[in-house]
Amino acid sequence: MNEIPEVIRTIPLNYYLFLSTALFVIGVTGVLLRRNAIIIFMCIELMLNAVNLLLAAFASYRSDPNGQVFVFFIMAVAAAEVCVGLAIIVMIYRNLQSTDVHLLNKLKW
Amino acid sequence: MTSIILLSVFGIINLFLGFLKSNRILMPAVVVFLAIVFGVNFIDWNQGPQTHFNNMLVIDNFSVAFAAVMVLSMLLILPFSRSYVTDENPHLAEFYSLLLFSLVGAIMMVSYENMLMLFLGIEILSIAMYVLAGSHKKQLRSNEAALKYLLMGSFATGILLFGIALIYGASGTFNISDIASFSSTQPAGLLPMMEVGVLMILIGVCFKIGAAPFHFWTPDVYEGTPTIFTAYMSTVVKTAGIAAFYKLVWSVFPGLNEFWYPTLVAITVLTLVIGNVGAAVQNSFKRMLAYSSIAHAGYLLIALTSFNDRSENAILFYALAYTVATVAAFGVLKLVSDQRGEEGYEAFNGLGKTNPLLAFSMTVAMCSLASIPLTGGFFAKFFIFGAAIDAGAVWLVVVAILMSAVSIYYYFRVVIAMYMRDAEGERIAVDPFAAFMLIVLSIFTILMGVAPGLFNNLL
Amino acid sequence: METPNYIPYDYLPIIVQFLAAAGFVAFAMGLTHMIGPKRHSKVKDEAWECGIPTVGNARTPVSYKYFMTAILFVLFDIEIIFMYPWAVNFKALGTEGFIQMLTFMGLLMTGFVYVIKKGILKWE
Amino acid sequence: MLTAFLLFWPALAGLLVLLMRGEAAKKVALGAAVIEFLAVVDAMMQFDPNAGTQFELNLPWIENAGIAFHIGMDGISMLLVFLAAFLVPLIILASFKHDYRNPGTFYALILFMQTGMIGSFVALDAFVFYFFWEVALIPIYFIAGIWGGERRVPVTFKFFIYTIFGSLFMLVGFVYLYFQTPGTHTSDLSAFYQLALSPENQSWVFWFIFLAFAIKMPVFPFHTWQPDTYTEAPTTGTMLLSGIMLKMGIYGVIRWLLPVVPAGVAQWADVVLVLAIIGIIYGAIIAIRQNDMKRLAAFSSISHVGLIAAGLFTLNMQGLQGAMIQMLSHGINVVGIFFLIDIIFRRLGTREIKALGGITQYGKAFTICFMVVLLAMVGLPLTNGFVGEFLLLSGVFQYNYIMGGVAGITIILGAVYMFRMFQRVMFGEANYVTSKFTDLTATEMAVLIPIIIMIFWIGLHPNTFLQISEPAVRDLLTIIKR
Amino acid sequence: MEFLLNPFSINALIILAIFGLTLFIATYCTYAERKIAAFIQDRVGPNRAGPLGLAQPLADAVKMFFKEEFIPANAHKFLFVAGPSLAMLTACMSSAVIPFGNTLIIDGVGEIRLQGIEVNIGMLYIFGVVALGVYGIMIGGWASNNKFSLLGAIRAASQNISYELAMGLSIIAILMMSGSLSLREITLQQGGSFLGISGLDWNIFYQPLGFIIFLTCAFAETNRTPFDLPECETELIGGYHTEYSAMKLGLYLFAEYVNIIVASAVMSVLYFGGFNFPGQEWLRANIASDPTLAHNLVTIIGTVVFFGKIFAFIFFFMWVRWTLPRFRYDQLMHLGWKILIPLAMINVVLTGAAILFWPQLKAMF
Repeated sequence: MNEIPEVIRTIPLNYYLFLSTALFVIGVTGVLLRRNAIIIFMCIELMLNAVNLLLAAFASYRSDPNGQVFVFFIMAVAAAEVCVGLAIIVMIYRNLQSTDVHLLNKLKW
Repeated sequence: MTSIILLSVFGIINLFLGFLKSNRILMPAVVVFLAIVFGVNFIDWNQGPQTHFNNMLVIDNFSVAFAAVMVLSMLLILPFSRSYVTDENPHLAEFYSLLLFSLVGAIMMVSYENMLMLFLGIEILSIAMYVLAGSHKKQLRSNEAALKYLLMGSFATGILLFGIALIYGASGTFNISDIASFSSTQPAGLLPMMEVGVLMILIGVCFKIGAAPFHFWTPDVYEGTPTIFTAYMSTVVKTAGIAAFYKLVWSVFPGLNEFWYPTLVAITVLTLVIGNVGAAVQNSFKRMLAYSSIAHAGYLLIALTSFNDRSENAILFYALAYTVATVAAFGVLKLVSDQRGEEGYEAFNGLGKTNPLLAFSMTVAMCSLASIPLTGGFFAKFFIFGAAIDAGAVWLVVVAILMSAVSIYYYFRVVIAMYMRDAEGERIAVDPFAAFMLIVLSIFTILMGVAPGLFNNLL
Repeated sequence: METPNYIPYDYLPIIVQFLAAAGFVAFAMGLTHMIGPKRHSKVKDEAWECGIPTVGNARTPVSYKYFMTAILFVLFDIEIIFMYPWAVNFKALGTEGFIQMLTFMGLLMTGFVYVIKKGILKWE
Repeated sequence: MLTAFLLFWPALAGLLVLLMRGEAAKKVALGAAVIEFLAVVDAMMQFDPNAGTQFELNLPWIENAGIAFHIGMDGISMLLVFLAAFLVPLIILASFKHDYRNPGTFYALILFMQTGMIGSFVALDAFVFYFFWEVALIPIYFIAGIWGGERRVPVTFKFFIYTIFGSLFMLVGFVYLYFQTPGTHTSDLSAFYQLALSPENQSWVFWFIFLAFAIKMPVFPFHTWQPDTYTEAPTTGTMLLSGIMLKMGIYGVIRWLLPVVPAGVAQWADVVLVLAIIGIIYGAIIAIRQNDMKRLAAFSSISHVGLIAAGLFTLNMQGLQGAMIQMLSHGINVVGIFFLIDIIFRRLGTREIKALGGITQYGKAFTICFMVVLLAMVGLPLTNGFVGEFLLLSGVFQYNYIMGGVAGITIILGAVYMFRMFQRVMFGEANYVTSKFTDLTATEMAVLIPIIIMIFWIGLHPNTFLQISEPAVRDLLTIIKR
Repeated sequence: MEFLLNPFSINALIILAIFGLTLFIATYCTYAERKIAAFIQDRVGPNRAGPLGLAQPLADAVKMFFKEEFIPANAHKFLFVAGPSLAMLTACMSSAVIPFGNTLIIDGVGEIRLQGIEVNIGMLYIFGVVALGVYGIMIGGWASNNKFSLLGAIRAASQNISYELAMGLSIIAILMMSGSLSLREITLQQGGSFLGISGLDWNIFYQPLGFIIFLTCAFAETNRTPFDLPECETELIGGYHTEYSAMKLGLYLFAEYVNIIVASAVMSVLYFGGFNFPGQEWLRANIASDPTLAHNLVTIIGTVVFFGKIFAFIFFFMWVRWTLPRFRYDQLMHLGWKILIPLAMINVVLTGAAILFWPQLKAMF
């Protein structure tokens, strides 16, 4: 299995690093700027996927399966988080008819 | 290890117990479960470090002790959930099970040997808490708390994960001892990635434990969450977070000490100031407790910054004392707010007359939190300061002390309300379980205050 | 049997296929757009509800059962994904792997039974 | 074991009193306090001034941290324990006339406080000392906060935070010293005495520890909590605060500051002396301007304490011995004066000097008692005040004659405000308010007579008490001068 | 000519060929569907356009193109267009990884695989792309802003994802046997002999239960009767494509047929040996003396056989449509969740046990 890294190294690791950092930053920006809870949530998922990409890249560069296993776990956890998150958003929508986080001011920030 | 498996199994069993016709059996069942786990947990005591699951978890005295503290916290909190135990409550079994599951996560957080387990532990704990934060489905406050907790929590997770990924990229491993040996050798070319990774992990964990400047979600979430789960959050979650943090900085990145130490100190000071000053300006007792939990995170962080053979013990003792006092405070708050319908300081007016027991245990709890002698909180802070002074961080302790003085202001506001203001409300009905538990908590607090040797230097 | 090595180059043809498919779709959509007649009228442009005037917003909340199904799908799908690597390496992992996966499936099934008993999938 | 009995007897009795209601609580509390007093007298009989620390008890407490439950008494402690044991029964008796709500809790708190105060006087381990130091604070906080006057809540709160704030700094100081002890660290007093810190370190440790004591005493400019608290607290609380608790601060300086960081003391003694003398003058001048008698007594207390503090930092025999005897005298006198003011207040419903006058005509015995206590406060020869002030002033003179001169003004100023008050309150025309005054009852006499006896005893034969503390003070001085 | 002979170009050509072929078959599926319906219902079916009505699909296509393109006023314009596009796109994307035949050996070029793209994760690719298909339906239904469309779309989504679980689980058993995710690998492994007949070592003999589950799920995934609730005319007036007209509607219908073809092909590959056919080794040995030629001939026959299998499945799909009644929605969910998923799990466990313990059992007797 040692050939895999050789082939993969045709694309420098930094490219992956920059790509995932960019994705991550987009996610962070989205979380900080957007108002809609669902979109914030999607931005968080984007962050997680940036991490996944990074981990997968590192893992294949080192031909070390640990990184990929980690990705699996991140995906599973993200799924659980999505489930809970969507449930919460639906719950709020039922009470509020909106998913705009700024309407949620019963508690002051 | 056994405790993790047992807790998971019990959690599942408990879920299925929920299908029985009556909810009455649930609380006793959970108490029995927890008692068993608490006992079994000590099998691993003094057995030396044992690794499990392909080196993913390591069970040593550190993890056993913290696991015991956390299981105990939940045991202590349980009796106050009696008002939930009705047959009309269709989700009671789920609440209890989520608590049990989250305990699994908490134990994983204190015994991880691999970054994967840290991440999983945090998430198992957090996801359960997201649900519990929103467990009052019809209440907008609770909904909002759940959403904020969720968004901030997963945001923090994202940051933490990015940090872990970078560290993995730099060191090629998730195993903490490998990372430690890697970071102490420090190959020059990879350092920036490592540093950014460490920084992001720090930020992520600070988010999770609610350390300033990443604390802003904490008061809202704590206030909106149903009181019983707030108690859980501010005890178990905080303990687990701090213990994990401790392990992180001292087992994973000791080699990068010089790099993160200033950051951590800055965070500590900021946390102390914001927590205490924030608590002082609150008008809601519950919100004050939320800020106070930030403040206590700050005190615990002091122990983190001052690494020596004392800090482990100091953290353990502090966690125990803080837990006991906080549970009592939240317990009384729950009883009061359930029946008087408010969570402000005014709700406690005249409690000293109508309910001497509640007022007394609240006073003991407040004294403990304010670290007045005769209570566990005093020795807790004493050990923490001791560790810090031993490490030479006197000025940090001075900041902490200034802030402690501030803390007395807000902790004693409720004492004043209870004893020095006239009664407004009726006598509050207290069920025997809760009363018994309050007495136990008070005795425990005072016991820790007069005989701290019993709980000191366990590790 | 030797395991063939796959290199990223192998995946390039997928782009060809994508271009072909996208081209076809674009061609079809474009063509029909260009050559079809267009006549608008108020009534015609309304949503069609069996000829009766439309009532209210169509995007009303639907039964939460659909939602539950979606959530369950996400969870179970992820769990099933966990089984794929195991299945592919099944023979290599042997009995031990089998037992581990049985535990995993046992837990999954416990959750499944719980969900069903909870009545999440009870339509009506 | 005797010390342990003295220490825990009030607490145990307090627990018992806590469960009682109404009159019974008062009586049991009084009985317990009297027993305590008798035990102290017994201890004094057995006490050998030249034998150093006696009645020692050294139990492991937090073993693995080198902290032991180490208590015992030398001459200095003995005197203060005596003071506490002597005053508490009187204070309890003095509050008999009041009809406090929840008397069980009230008297229990007094007894708990006595444990705290005695504890801090007998502690020979830094953390035991700190522990009891704080333990004494909580009951007085509740006494003042629950049974006090109108503005009790903010005022006691201020007092409480102020004091805790100071003591936390003391804790840091102690913890720092603790970590300087050799080996596995210990917080025992003797170990602290053997420390040899660099002057720089001593310098800041001095302020850390001194802050707590300065607030407690209180020394100018840390006094701002005091007049309000004295005024708002119930008289019982005021007596406890001024009679005994204040002495904890002074005792702390003698025991835990002067010998522990002598170099620090040497550096800062001038500053503290100046502050103390400012306090003397300031307290006296403000006292002259007061209309409320209780407030007047409070400021007079600042003035007196200033002198004691000045005496302490002279670090000579006269100064320290003067401080010892003056602590005793001031405690007795101030309790007497507050009690007398309370009698007026209870009878007439006011403490305002302007509203009073001509009380002499209605209470002969009261006038005599008031006169005696007043003269003792002013420091007239033959009374206890004279002995203390004389020794203190001569001590200060020895240290620096300018300072001594300035401090000496206290005698004049003290006479001014005291006699001004006496004159306006007791002499002149009786008005509508004061004409309702009735003379002392038997209970009140029972409080005042022991006080008067003590005033004259110390005034006439101070050696009874001076000899108890003398060897201990001398030992202390040798340690300081090491 | 030279540039056409490099592997990439050949690959591209094959892909385009497969793509065209798929579209062609899909077109004629509409014809076949009507003919078969007519046959089952004892009617004639389309017979006007061209001989036997063979030009009917063309006529339909032309009609589709010339119809008015209608977009409701309240619809979300972009998504309304995106819906059918996405449906068609995903349907067309999946065909390329299916191995339609073994290798052809041509002088000067070497081995050519009769397969668009050979990747090691072929199975995952198909699943991934097919799963995306539900977006097309969801988007279309939601964008229409019509209650029936929305309901149809949600039903479609709910149904697709439910059956995807059982489908995924039933595949696991196959994976355990093959140890590979490559469709080509799986096919080649079925080329052995079974009961002494070469090329008949098909998975269907080992996985009958898995096949039935997969088949059921395939019906549900393609929204075919008896699982056509998302678009049932009688309840939802066409479901998610109520508001669609012209070629947009055409793409939706077309996508469905493409999906049927892909599903048939996948079933053939996974359970019916793909391009293997009984007696292929005998044929290989006897058909020609030149081994290369023999191999090529066998490959071509195999490809033909493979298409035969696909057509058989397509026929089956249509047969079922005109035979069985539609499920009620709760029955549908009940079947998917409470019967198929547990059955698939049991299948996995049984397969695992069999693989592990069969040798021991055999040795014992």
